[in-house]
Amino acid sequence: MNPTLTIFIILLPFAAFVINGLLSNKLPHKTAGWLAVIAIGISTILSWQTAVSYFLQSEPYIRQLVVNITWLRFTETLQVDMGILLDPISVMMLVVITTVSLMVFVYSLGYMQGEKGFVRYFAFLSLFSFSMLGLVVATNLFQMYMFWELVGVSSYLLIGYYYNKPEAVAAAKKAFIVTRFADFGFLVGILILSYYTGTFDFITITNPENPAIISMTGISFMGISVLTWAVVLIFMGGAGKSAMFPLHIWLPDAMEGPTPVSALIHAATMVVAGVFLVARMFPVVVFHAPAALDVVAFIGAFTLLFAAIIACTQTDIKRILAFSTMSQIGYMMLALGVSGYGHEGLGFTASMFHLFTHAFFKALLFLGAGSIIHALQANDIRQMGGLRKYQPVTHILFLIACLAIAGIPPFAGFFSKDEILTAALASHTVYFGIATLAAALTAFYMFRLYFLVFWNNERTYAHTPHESPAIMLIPMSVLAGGSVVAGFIPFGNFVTSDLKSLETHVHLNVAVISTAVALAGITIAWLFYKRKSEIPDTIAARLGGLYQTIYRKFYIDEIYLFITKRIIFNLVSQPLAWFDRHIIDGFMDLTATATNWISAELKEFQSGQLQKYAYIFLSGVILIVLVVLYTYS
Amino acid sequence: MGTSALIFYILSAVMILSAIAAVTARRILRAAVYLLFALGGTAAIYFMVDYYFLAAVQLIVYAGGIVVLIIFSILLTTHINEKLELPRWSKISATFSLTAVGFAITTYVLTAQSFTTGTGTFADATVGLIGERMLAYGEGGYVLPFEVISILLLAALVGAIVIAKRNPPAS
Amino acid sequence: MIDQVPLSHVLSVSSLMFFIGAYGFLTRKNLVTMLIGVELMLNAVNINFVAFDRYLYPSGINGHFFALFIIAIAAAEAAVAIAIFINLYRNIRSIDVEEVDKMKY
Amino acid sequence: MTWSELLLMRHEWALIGLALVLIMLEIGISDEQKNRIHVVACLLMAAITLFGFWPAESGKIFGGMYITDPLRVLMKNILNAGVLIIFLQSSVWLGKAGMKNRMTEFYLLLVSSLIGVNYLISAGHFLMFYIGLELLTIPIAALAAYEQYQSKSAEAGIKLILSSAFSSAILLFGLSMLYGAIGNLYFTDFSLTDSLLTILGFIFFFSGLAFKISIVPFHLWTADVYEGSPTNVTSYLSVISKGSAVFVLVILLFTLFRTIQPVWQAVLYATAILTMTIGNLFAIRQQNLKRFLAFSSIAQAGFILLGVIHGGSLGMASVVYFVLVYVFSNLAAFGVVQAVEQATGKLNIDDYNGFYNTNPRLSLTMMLALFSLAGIPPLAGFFGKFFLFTAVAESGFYTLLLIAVLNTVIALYYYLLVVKAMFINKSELPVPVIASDGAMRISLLLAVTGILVLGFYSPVFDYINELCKTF
Repeated sequence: MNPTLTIFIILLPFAAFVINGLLSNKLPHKTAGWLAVIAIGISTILSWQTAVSYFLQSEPYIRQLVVNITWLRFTETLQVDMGILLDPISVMMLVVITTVSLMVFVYSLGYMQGEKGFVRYFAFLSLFSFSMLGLVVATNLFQMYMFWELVGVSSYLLIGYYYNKPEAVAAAKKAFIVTRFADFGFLVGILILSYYTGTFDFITITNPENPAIISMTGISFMGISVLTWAVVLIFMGGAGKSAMFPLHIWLPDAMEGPTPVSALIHAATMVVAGVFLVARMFPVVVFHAPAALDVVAFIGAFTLLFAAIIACTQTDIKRILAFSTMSQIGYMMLALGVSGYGHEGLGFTASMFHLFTHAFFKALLFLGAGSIIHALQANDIRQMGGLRKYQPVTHILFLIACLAIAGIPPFAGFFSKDEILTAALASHTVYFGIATLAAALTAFYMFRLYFLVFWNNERTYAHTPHESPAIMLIPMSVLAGGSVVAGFIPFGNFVTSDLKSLETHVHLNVAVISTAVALAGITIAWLFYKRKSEIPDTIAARLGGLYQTIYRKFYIDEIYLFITKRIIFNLVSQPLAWFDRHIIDGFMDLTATATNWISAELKEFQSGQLQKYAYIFLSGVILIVLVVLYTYS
Repeated sequence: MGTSALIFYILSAVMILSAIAAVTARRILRAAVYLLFALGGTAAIYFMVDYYFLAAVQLIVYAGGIVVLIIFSILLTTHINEKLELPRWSKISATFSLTAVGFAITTYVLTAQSFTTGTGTFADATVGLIGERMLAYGEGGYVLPFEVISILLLAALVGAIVIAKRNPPAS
Repeated sequence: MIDQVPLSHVLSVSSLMFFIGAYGFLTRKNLVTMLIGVELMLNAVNINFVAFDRYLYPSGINGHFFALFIIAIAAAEAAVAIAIFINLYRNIRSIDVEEVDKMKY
Repeated sequence: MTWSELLLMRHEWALIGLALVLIMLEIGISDEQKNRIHVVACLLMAAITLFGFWPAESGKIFGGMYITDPLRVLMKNILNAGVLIIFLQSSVWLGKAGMKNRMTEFYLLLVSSLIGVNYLISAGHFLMFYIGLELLTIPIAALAAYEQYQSKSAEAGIKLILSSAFSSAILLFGLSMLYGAIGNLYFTDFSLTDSLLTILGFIFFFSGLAFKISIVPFHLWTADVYEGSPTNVTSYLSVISKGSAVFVLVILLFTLFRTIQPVWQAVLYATAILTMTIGNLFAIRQQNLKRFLAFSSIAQAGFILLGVIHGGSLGMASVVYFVLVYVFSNLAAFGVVQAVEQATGKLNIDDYNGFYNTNPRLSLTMMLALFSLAGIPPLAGFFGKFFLFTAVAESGFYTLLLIAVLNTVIALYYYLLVVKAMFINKSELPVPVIASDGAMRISLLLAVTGILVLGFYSPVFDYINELCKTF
C-alpha cells in the first residue's frame, strides 16, 4: 500500500466533521450518522492495511515520515512541520483508535437514536477521531500539542453535550480546565526543549545521541538537569490527559457525558494519550533523564493503587469504570517507568500491549454499561440486579470483558498484565507488590460490579428491561472478540523500545500468582455479592452439611466480611474516596472560590467614580516614580 | 532683585493664588474668572520672555475663547447663585497629600537637575518668523502639524455640533 | 527676565500650578470646574515648554511652537467636552461628577 | 519637496480624500438616498485598505516630522482593515431612526480618528505624536456620546474625554521635562541621557500612553466607557485605539527610549503582571458582555506587554502579530455582540443561553473568537500568545512567564462561561433567529477568515518577523 494514503485515515473523519458540522440543520439523522460511520470505516480499513504492510517489512522497523509539510518557520533552524510519522507505536495507535471509534460510532447509531442533536453529536465525534489520529501520527512536538489541544476541545464539547444537567456542564468545564492547566506544563516543556535543541522534530529530539540533548543534561536548574525539567513538564501534560494523580479529578466527573463518548474518549483513546506521549519521548528519557522515568513509575504505581481502592466503594456504574480506567492507565505508566531500553525494554512493550488490550475490553465495558443504562435509565448499581435474565447477550459480553480486565487466562488482559508484572518484578519488589495487590482489587471490584448488576437481588422492574438492539450488540461482540484474542498477538515482535524484535513469553510463576490473586478477588466478590439473597437456599440445599456451612459462615465469611467491609471499605477506601472528593477536588473549588472572592473584594476600585479613577491614575504615576527614583538614585 | 524679577514673583503669586481660588471657589462663575486671571498671568510671563505672539494667542484663544466657552456652559447648566458643595474632608485630605507628594518630587527633581544654560542665540519670535516656520516644510518647519491640526479642529467642531444639536426625537 | 530669575523658580511655579490643577480635577464636584483643573494643568505644561525653550534652547523655539499647538488642541478638547456636558445635563439635569456613576464594578 | 516624497504619505492622503468625499456627499445627497453614504464609505474604505498593501518605501519627509517604512505601513494596514470591519458592522446601527441623518458625521469622525492613528504611527516629532494622539481621541469621545438620548452614552463620553484630558496633561508634563533634558523633539536625534529628570519625564509620558492601552492602574475608565458607548465605538476603542497605542509604544520604547531600557522593563514587568491579573479577575464577575470584553481586552493588553518587555526584534514581531490577531478575534466577538444587541437589545451573558439552537452560525463565530482570544490552537490567538511567551522565555523572565501562563488558565475559565451559555445552557426564551444584514455577514466572514487563516498560514509571521528585523 502506498504509505501516503495514510493521510486519508486522518482526513476522512475531518471531512465527516466538516460536512456534518456545516449542514447540521439540514441533514437527516440517518444520512449524517452513516456518513460518519462510513468515513471512519474506510479509515479503519486503511489503518489495518497500513499496519499489515508496515509490520510485514523486515525489522528493525524504521521511523517513516510519509507526509511532511513545512508549516511555520520561527527562525532559520526552528520550524514547525505538519506530517505523518509512522513507527510501531503510531501504527498501533492508528489501529486502536480507528477500530474502537468505528465500534463506538456504530453503537451510537443505536444509542443516540432520536436524540435532538444527533447530527451535531456525530460531527463532534468525527472531530474527536480526527484530532486523536492527528495526535498519534504527529511528526513533532508542536503538531502533537496542536492536536492535543484540539482533542481537549472536542472532548469538552462531547462531555458537555448530551445531558442538560448542570453536572454535565460543570464536568465538561472541569475536564477542560484541569487538562488545560496540565497542558501548560506541556507547553513550557516544549518551549524549553525546543529552545535548547532548536527543533520540535521527534526523530531529532528522541535521538539519544543528539549532542544538543546531551548538552541539556549538563545544564542544571535548581540541581536538576534542564532536560529532566523539560521532560517532567511534558509529562505533566500527559498526566493531565491520562488522569494521573493528582490531575485525575476531572475523569470521574466526565462520566456525565453520553456513555459511548466515555467508551471512546475515557477508555480507549484520549486518556491513553499521556501514555503515548511518554512512550514517544521514551528513547531520550531512558538514557538522559532516568529521574523523570522514576517520577512516571511512582505516579503510575500510586494512581494504580489509589484508583483501584476507590473503585471498590463506588456505586455509580460509570464511575467504577472511570476509576478502573485510571488504575489501568496507572499500570501502563508504571510499566513504562520501570522499563529499560533494548533487551531490557519489556516494560515498554508491556505498556503498549496493555494499552492495546485495554482499549478493547474497557471500551466493551463502557458500551456494556451503556447498554444497561439504556435499558434501565439508571446509573446506580444498587438499583440493578438480576439483569442476566433480561439482557442475556449483554451479560455474556460483559462477563468476557470482566474476565479480561481481571486477568484470567486466556483473555487478553491476562497476557498484557502478566508482562507488566514481570517487568515490575524485575525492577522493584514494591512495584510488583502494588501491581499484584491492584490486580486482586481489580478482579474484586469488577466482579462486585458484575454480580451486583447481573445476579444478586432479583428484583422486579417497573418497566421490564429489554435487550439492546443489534446495532448496539454487534459492535460489542466485535470488541468482545478482540478481548478474547488480542492477547495472543506476539506483541514483542512488533512494538518495542528500540524497534527491534523482543522475545516475550508468559512467565509461569508470575502468571500463577496473578491468576491466583485475580481468582481470589473474584471469589471474594462472589461470596460477598452474588449470594446475598440466595443464602437461605444454600442453607436449605446443604442441610446435611449444616456444621460445615456454619463453620464457613463463621470463619471465612466473617473474615471476608471483616476484610472487605471493615478494612478495605471503611478504613481505606472510604477515607480515600472522601479525600479524593473533598481535598483534591476541594482544592480546585477553593482556587475558584478564592479567585471569585478576590475579584469581589477588588470591585470597589471600579466604583464608577471618575475622580477616584483619576486619583488611582495619579497615585500609580507617583508610586512608580517613587519606586523607580528610589532604585536609581 | 531686579524689576523684572520682582514683577515675575508678583505675577507668580497672583497666578498661583488665582489658580488656588479657581479650584476652590464655591461659586462656579467666580472660579472661571479666577481661571482667567491665572491664564492672563501666564500670558504676562510670556510677554516677559519676549514671546509676544504666544502671549497674544494665550489671551485670545485661551482667555478669550476657552474661558468664554466655559462661562457659557456654566450659564447653561447651573444657576448663577448656586454654591458648590464642599467636597468631603476625606477626599480633600487624600487628594491634597497626593498632589503635595507629586509636587514635592517634581520640584525636587527639577531643581536638582543641573541644566546647562542655552548657548544658541535667541531666535526672536516675531510674527514673521513664526509665520515662515509654520509654513516651512524642511527641518524646523511646522506645516505638517499646522495642516493636521486643521483636521483635528474640524473633527472637534463636527463632533461638538453633532452631539450638542438636538435632533427631533425619534418617532 | 531670564537673567534675573533662575529657571528652577519658573519650573517650581509651573509644577505648583500643575498640581493645583490636578487637585481641582480630583476634588471638584462640577464637571465644568474639573475642566478648569485640566486647563490649569495644560497651562502649567505650556509654561514649562516656554521656560525650557527660552532658558536652555533659545535658538530653536520648538517649545514655543509646541505651546501654540497645545493651546489650540486644548480649545478643541474643551469644545467637545462641553458639548458632552450639555448633552448629559439635558439627560439627567445635573453635571455633578458624582452622579456620573451609573456604570460601575 | 517632490511628488514622490509626498506619495510616501499616501495612507493619510487617501483617508483625507475619503473624508472630503464624505463631506461632498453629505452636501449633495438627498435624505432619501442617505443609505448610499454607508455603501460608499465601506467601498472606499475597502479600496483604501487594499491600496495600502501596495509595496511601500521608507522615507522621511517634512524635515523628519513624518517617518514611514514598511513596518509602519503594515501597522497602518492592520488598523485600516480593522476599521473596515467596523464600518461594515455599523450598518444596522446607523440605519436606526434618529441615527440616519447623522450617518455622515459618524463616518467623518471615525475617519478623522483614523487619520490621527496614521499620523500617530508615522510621527517623527513629538508634536506630531501628540496631535495624532489627540486626533485619535477627541472624535472618539464625541462618538462615545453619540447616543444622545441615553445618559449612559453621555456618561461614557464624559469619562472618556475627561480622563483622557487628564492623562494627556500628565503625558505632556512628562514630555515637557524630556524636552528640558534633551532640547529636541525630533525622533531622529533624540538622545536620552540617564538622569533623574528623564526618568521622571519618561514615567509621566509612559502613563499617558499606558492610559490608551488600558494598562493597570491606568485602566479604570475602560470598562465604563466600553459599556456606555455604542458598540461599534467600543470595538474601535478596544481594537484600533488600543492597537495604535501599542504600536507607537513599541516604536518609541525600542528606538528613542532604548537607552533607559532597564527602567521601562522594570515598569512594564510590574504593570504587565497587574494588568493580566486584574483584567482577568474582573472579567470573571461580569454579566454584561461589553464590560466582559472590556476586561478581557485589558488582560490581553497585559499579554501584549510580555512582548514589549523583550525589547528585541522577536518581541516586536510578536507584538505586531498579536495585535493583528487580536484585531480579528476581538472584532468577531464584538460583531456578534452588536448583531444581537441591534436585533434584541440584549447584552447579558445569560441572554445568550441556548444561543446555538437559534443562531448556530453566529454562535460558532463567537466561539471561534473567544477560543482565539483564550489562545486555543490551532486558532490564530494561540500563535499570538505562543510568540509572546517565546519572547518572554527568550528574555529570561521565567517568573513572568509562569504568571502569564496561569493567567491564561483563568482567562480560559471565563471565556468558557460564554461558550457554555451559548452551547450548553438551556433557555426558555432564547435570542430569536437573527437575520443579520449583508454588511455584517461580510464583516464576520472577514474576521473569521482572519482567525482561521492567520493560524494556518505561516508566511504572515515570517513577513512580520523580517520587517521587524530590519526595523
